Amino acid sequence: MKSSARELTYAEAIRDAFAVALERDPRVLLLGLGVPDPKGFFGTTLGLQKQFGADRVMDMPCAENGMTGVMLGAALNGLRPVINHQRLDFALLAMDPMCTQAAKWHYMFGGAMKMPVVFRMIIGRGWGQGPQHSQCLHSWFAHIPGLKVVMPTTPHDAKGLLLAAIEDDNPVVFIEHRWLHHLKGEVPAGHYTVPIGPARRARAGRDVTIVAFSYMVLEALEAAEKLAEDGIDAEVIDVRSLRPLDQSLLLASLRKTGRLVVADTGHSTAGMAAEILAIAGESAFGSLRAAPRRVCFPDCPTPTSPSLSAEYYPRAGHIVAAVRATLQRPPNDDDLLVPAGAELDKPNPAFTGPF
Amino acid sequence: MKSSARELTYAEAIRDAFAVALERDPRVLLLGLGVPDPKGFFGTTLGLQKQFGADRVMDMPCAENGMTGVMLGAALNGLRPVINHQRLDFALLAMDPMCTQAAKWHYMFGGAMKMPVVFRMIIGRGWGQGPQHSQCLHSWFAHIPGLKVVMPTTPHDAKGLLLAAIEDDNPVVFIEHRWLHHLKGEVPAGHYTVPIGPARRARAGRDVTIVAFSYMVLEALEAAEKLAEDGIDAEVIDVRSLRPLDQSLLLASLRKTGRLVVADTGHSTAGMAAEILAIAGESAFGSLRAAPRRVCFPDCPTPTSPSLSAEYYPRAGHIVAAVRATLQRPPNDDDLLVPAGAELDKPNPAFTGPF
Amino acid sequence: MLAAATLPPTVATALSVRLLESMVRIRFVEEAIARHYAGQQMRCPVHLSIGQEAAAAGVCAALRADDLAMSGHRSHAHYLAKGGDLPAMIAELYGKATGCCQGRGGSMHLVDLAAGFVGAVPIVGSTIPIATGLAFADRQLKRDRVTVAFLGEAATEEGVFHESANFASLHALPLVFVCENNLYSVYSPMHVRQPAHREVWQLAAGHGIAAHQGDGNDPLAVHELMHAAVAHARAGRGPVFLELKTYRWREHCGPGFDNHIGYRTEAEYLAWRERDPIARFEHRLQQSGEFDELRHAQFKDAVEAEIAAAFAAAQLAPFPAGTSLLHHVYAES
Amino acid sequence: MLAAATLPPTVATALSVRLLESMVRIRFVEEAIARHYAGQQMRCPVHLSIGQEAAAAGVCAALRADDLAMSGHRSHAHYLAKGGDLPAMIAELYGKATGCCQGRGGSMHLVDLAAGFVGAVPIVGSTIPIATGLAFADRQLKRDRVTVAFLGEAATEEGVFHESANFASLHALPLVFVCENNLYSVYSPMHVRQPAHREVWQLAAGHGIAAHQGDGNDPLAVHELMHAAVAHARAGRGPVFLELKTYRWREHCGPGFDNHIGYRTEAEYLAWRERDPIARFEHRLQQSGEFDELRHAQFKDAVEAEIAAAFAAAQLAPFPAGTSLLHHVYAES
Ligand SMILES: Cc1ncc(C[n+]2csc(CCOP(=O)(O)OP(=O)(O)O)c2C)c(N)n1
Ligand SMILES: Cc1ncc(C[n+]2csc(CCOP(=O)(O)OP(=O)(O)O)c2C)c(N)n1
Ligand SMILES: [Mg+2]
Ligand SMILES: [Mg+2]
Repeated sequence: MKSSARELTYAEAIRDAFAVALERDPRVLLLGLGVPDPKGFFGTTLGLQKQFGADRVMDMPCAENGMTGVMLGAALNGLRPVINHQRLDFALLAMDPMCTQAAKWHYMFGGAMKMPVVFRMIIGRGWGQGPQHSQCLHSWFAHIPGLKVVMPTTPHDAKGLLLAAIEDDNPVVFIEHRWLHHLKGEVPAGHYTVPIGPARRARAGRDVTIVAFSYMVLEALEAAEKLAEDGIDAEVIDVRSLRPLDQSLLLASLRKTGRLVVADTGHSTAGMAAEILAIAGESAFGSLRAAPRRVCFPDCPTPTSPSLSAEYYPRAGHIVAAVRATLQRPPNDDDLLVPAGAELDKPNPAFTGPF
Repeated sequence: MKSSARELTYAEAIRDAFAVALERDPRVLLLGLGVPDPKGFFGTTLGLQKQFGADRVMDMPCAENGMTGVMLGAALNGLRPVINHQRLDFALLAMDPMCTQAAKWHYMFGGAMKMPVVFRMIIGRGWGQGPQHSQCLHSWFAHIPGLKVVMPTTPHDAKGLLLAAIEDDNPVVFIEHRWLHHLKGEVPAGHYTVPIGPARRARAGRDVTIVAFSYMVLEALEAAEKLAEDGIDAEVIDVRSLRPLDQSLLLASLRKTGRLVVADTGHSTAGMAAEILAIAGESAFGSLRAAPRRVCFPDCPTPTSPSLSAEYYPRAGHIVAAVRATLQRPPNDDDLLVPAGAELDKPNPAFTGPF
Repeated sequence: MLAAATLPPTVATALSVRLLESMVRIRFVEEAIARHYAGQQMRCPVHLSIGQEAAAAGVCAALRADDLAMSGHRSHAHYLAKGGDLPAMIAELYGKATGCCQGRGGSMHLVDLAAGFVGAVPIVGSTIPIATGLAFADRQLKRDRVTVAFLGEAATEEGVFHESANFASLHALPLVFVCENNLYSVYSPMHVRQPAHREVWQLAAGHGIAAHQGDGNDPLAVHELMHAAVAHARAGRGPVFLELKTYRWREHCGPGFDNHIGYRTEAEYLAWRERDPIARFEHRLQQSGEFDELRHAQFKDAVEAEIAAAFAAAQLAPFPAGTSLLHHVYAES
Repeated sequence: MLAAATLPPTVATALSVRLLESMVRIRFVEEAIARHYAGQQMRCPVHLSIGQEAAAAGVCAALRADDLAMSGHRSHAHYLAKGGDLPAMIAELYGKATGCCQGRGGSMHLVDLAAGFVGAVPIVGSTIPIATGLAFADRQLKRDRVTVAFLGEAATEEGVFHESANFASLHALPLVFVCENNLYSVYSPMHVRQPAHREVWQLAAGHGIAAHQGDGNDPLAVHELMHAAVAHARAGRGPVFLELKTYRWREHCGPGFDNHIGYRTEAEYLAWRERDPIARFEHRLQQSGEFDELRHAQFKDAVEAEIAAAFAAAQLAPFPAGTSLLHHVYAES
């Protein structure tokens, strides 16, 4: 039977990828706090324990460091584990096994062993997630040779990259943004992969290149629409894979547009946006016609109050403003206007908390 | 009695700073594995326990995460602790208390508390330190608002910045490179501080700006000497403080030279060199006359074998080659020649291992 | 805090009334939060302690005002029992400038230094070493304070608990670990997280720490254990670990009930409701003649009024100005 | 490995000889490393196990060849006792392409999958959960192997040890924690790191793990404890923790002696040298008539020759080519 596409949410696409992986390969194992819980890890693991058994879809003690290490041992010894963290923040307890161990294991033992493990993390945002449930530290992982790092934006890519990650013989960091979970899109049924590495042109354009990651791709596309109203034709590149990073699509776009704005869902200093600007400087110096710009988090922890978090997170308007600057157009105060009644600490109007 | 300068090694300068801090302020506390040991933590703590007592210069259990947390509590409750790690790699077990707690504590509690704590780490290199005793992850810390991050190069700055770090009411990451410990320089006696923030012009020049960190400043200065032989006049900027980062000295230099090479002792992707290139692109776009260049670690873990580590670490010659490229000069194969008998896995000819 | 000046004659009765009133006040505050949460104006995750009040009340009643406490994600009860400022807490839940963190924290980050409540944060286990550090500094500085680290039983699964326990045991720190074992970590029962053949308190005993188990739904029993623990710790005889068995009535996070979703049985829930720390204790006081009905009714009225005022003030209070976003990233020396 | 086919008549004697020979071989290798280190051609930190050979020998003699082991920074003895390839280890210390990690690792990173030695790395405690994961996978995949996690007593101070112990206890994994308690972590004695009023094995007992203490300088005692532990673990009855008391003779890191620098007393060192696991055991075998002097002399000669050959080969072997620097960063699927 040929695979056919259906409309799924991003969360459903993740669940679908897990179901396919568990079905195809008995070595695949899902582990994480609450993975088999009745709410199904934001819906992304719903029913999987029932379907595949408590040996393969497992809860765990609250011990991120140790359990990550356990999964490395499992990966060395015949399984293909995915360890799941409801927040990226919790995975900070496991930097040693992820970055000092998993990332280096194949290399430092001269290729003797493979480490097929996926570290899945979710970035929180809004509704009071605040300083310790919203950290976006994807650039830390991208910094480390030996890891692969993906941050898919669309349901299609979420499923395809998750399957690719599980099938990869290397440790892969798979980062989801909580505000993508409700996003709908076409998702083929059955097995397919999206290769780790290539970026995606999310929108073609001539005047400026907007490079974005994860949730910020949605804001970038919205920005492109607004810019189009002003006759500015923006190209949007969805990076998808932070390591390895696809320079060719980026550089081809810069040769065309000569202008660059990077929209990152993370901090600025030594972040991924800095890396994109550095690549542009090194390898597209002759093409650049204006100073490139970064749209990142302000240089402070994430505050909880809705009034402050509204101020904190960059939006489409910030991208529009940055694009105007690269085009030497005058700033437009309207760009940053918040529509009356808009609730900036919710992913969508239907969201009601508490988590 | 007026302070007078003497020639000290970097390691002695650190020890001197500790002695001054412990003497001046009874709240200062040094803690770390081996801090009171007979070898004195590479000589940097020699005799301090004897002088100041086992209550103030303390050993600890091998428990980086918990002990860092303990130091945060001590900092909140009236002490000014310095926690010492013989290798930066060990501190990876303490990312949560350093980055999720200490960095955010003042902000997220609305300014209610201060967190005067220093996280001191040493970067290993050479003599088989290999993949797990040589990691250079300063850019991770520089990424985090709420932390300050310093990496002094000279004995003078090591003492002055360590005292500034201890006296700062914020968490400060103080990173030393093992290959600086033997470096000698003038160090004033008694109390003085070097402010956290300002960079230092290590060499004035007109043709190209070389920005470097920590140990790489020595390689950059050596590169500048070699370039001078070819009539190229390089300016060398010693960043010293990664967060906050002094943009003004950098930008002033770029306006003058129009050319940039950054020499980092760390990985490239989303590292500190990327940040410097990004800043140059954003804020000195009009001044840049050539594509800026990064001189960083190759994209792999640090291998142990001397033959591979010789290949791994960038040297003055790599900086020279990068500078030639920014000046559109032809490459010179001699730049990367290793002098016969040179032992690239040793900080100096006198070094004999085992650590 | 609770008009202790007007207490009935005997010390025992005074204590009982204090415990009852402390529990009732916590319950009322938590129920008010649950009620108001539907208004969607407390825009942060909330972890209620309804059903677990006896632990907070019993523990804090055994502390001096200048003793210190820290907690985690489920900290309202601890904050209140320790004497934390109620209006500042409610305002914090509303994200207001008048909140105890000026809106920067929300429910999962509470602080009231004046009350000795040094802070709560939601990374499980992360305040345990920090509390250990408070005790360490008090010892270094020769203060005779005791620190309490409140934790859930899941926090004993984190390595950092053990690192802290080892250090506290090594240095005989004036610290009491208070572990409320409510059988669940979010929706995960004990048997997927900890071996059935050992009890939680045994982990601490393994570190050479005096460790006890008690009925976390009996405020007097908690107080008695804690009283002895504080004496032990303050005397320089080292840390104590208390495992208090209790049960959370409502959902892990949020205002509602969640027995229907299937991670625990209605029967289990009902059995624990039978052991309501407040109703049971009130009944006991009635039996022993220690219960003054009129006083209690007046107390409830006063608390309801206090709570209503706190919510009204929080709702009216201004949000932090957007221009303050970058304040307090660094302390000025 | 050690010509087991030519063993003397009784099983007990066969075992004793195997233990003795295993210890002697480790000692000779370590002494050769110490001798050659002065040549400055093994350009990596080395942590020798001289004085601690009985633990490695006794433990590994109780394992099947296909059982697994992992270790930390001080792993030469474990690697050799488990049957790891000697020339590949020596070449690794020399940073050569023929090393067990192709020169990528050095002394602190050893591996020999054919021998079931899955790896050693120098971050204290970090292989404990990985070894736990090996045991977990074996259980999931219904293999009847047992895994050994070798650790120093300082590793029990790391939280990750406890996280691993909890998980192993919870899932009754086929895992044996072998803790060599040599009283020091680098230069730091026990009393600055762990409370004097509890023993190391009690930490594991707190997790509900069968835990025992033994004389780590007596290879037969170690073997007996380990034999029972392996049976227990292989039968699915859960993990076992063994604390083996022993002593490192030489400096923490490097080839020399360091009693003069002041972190431990010469008297303590001499007392432990009295308890030399090899001399003591050899003496015992002589007393019991199990010692075949000629065979032992031949064995020593053979081992010396084997070691000399390994060093000669390592010294002659090529360094990894600079062009291989970027090989093996990622595995090809
Ligand atoms: C390090 C970390 N891991 C996971 C979580 C997610 N989490 C939030 S609350 C919680 C349950 C903790 O259970 P317990 O300690 O027993 O406290 P209780 O909620 O039962 O009061 C978990 C796992 C977290 N906040 N921090
Ligand atoms: C996480 C970590 N912290 C600190 C160190 C430094 N270190 C190397 S060996 C060692 C001593 C470990 O002692 P123990 O576990 O008792 O083993 P032993 O050396 O006595 O065999 C330490 C602290 C390290 N390698 N890793
Ligand atoms: Mg619980
Ligand atoms: Mg030891």
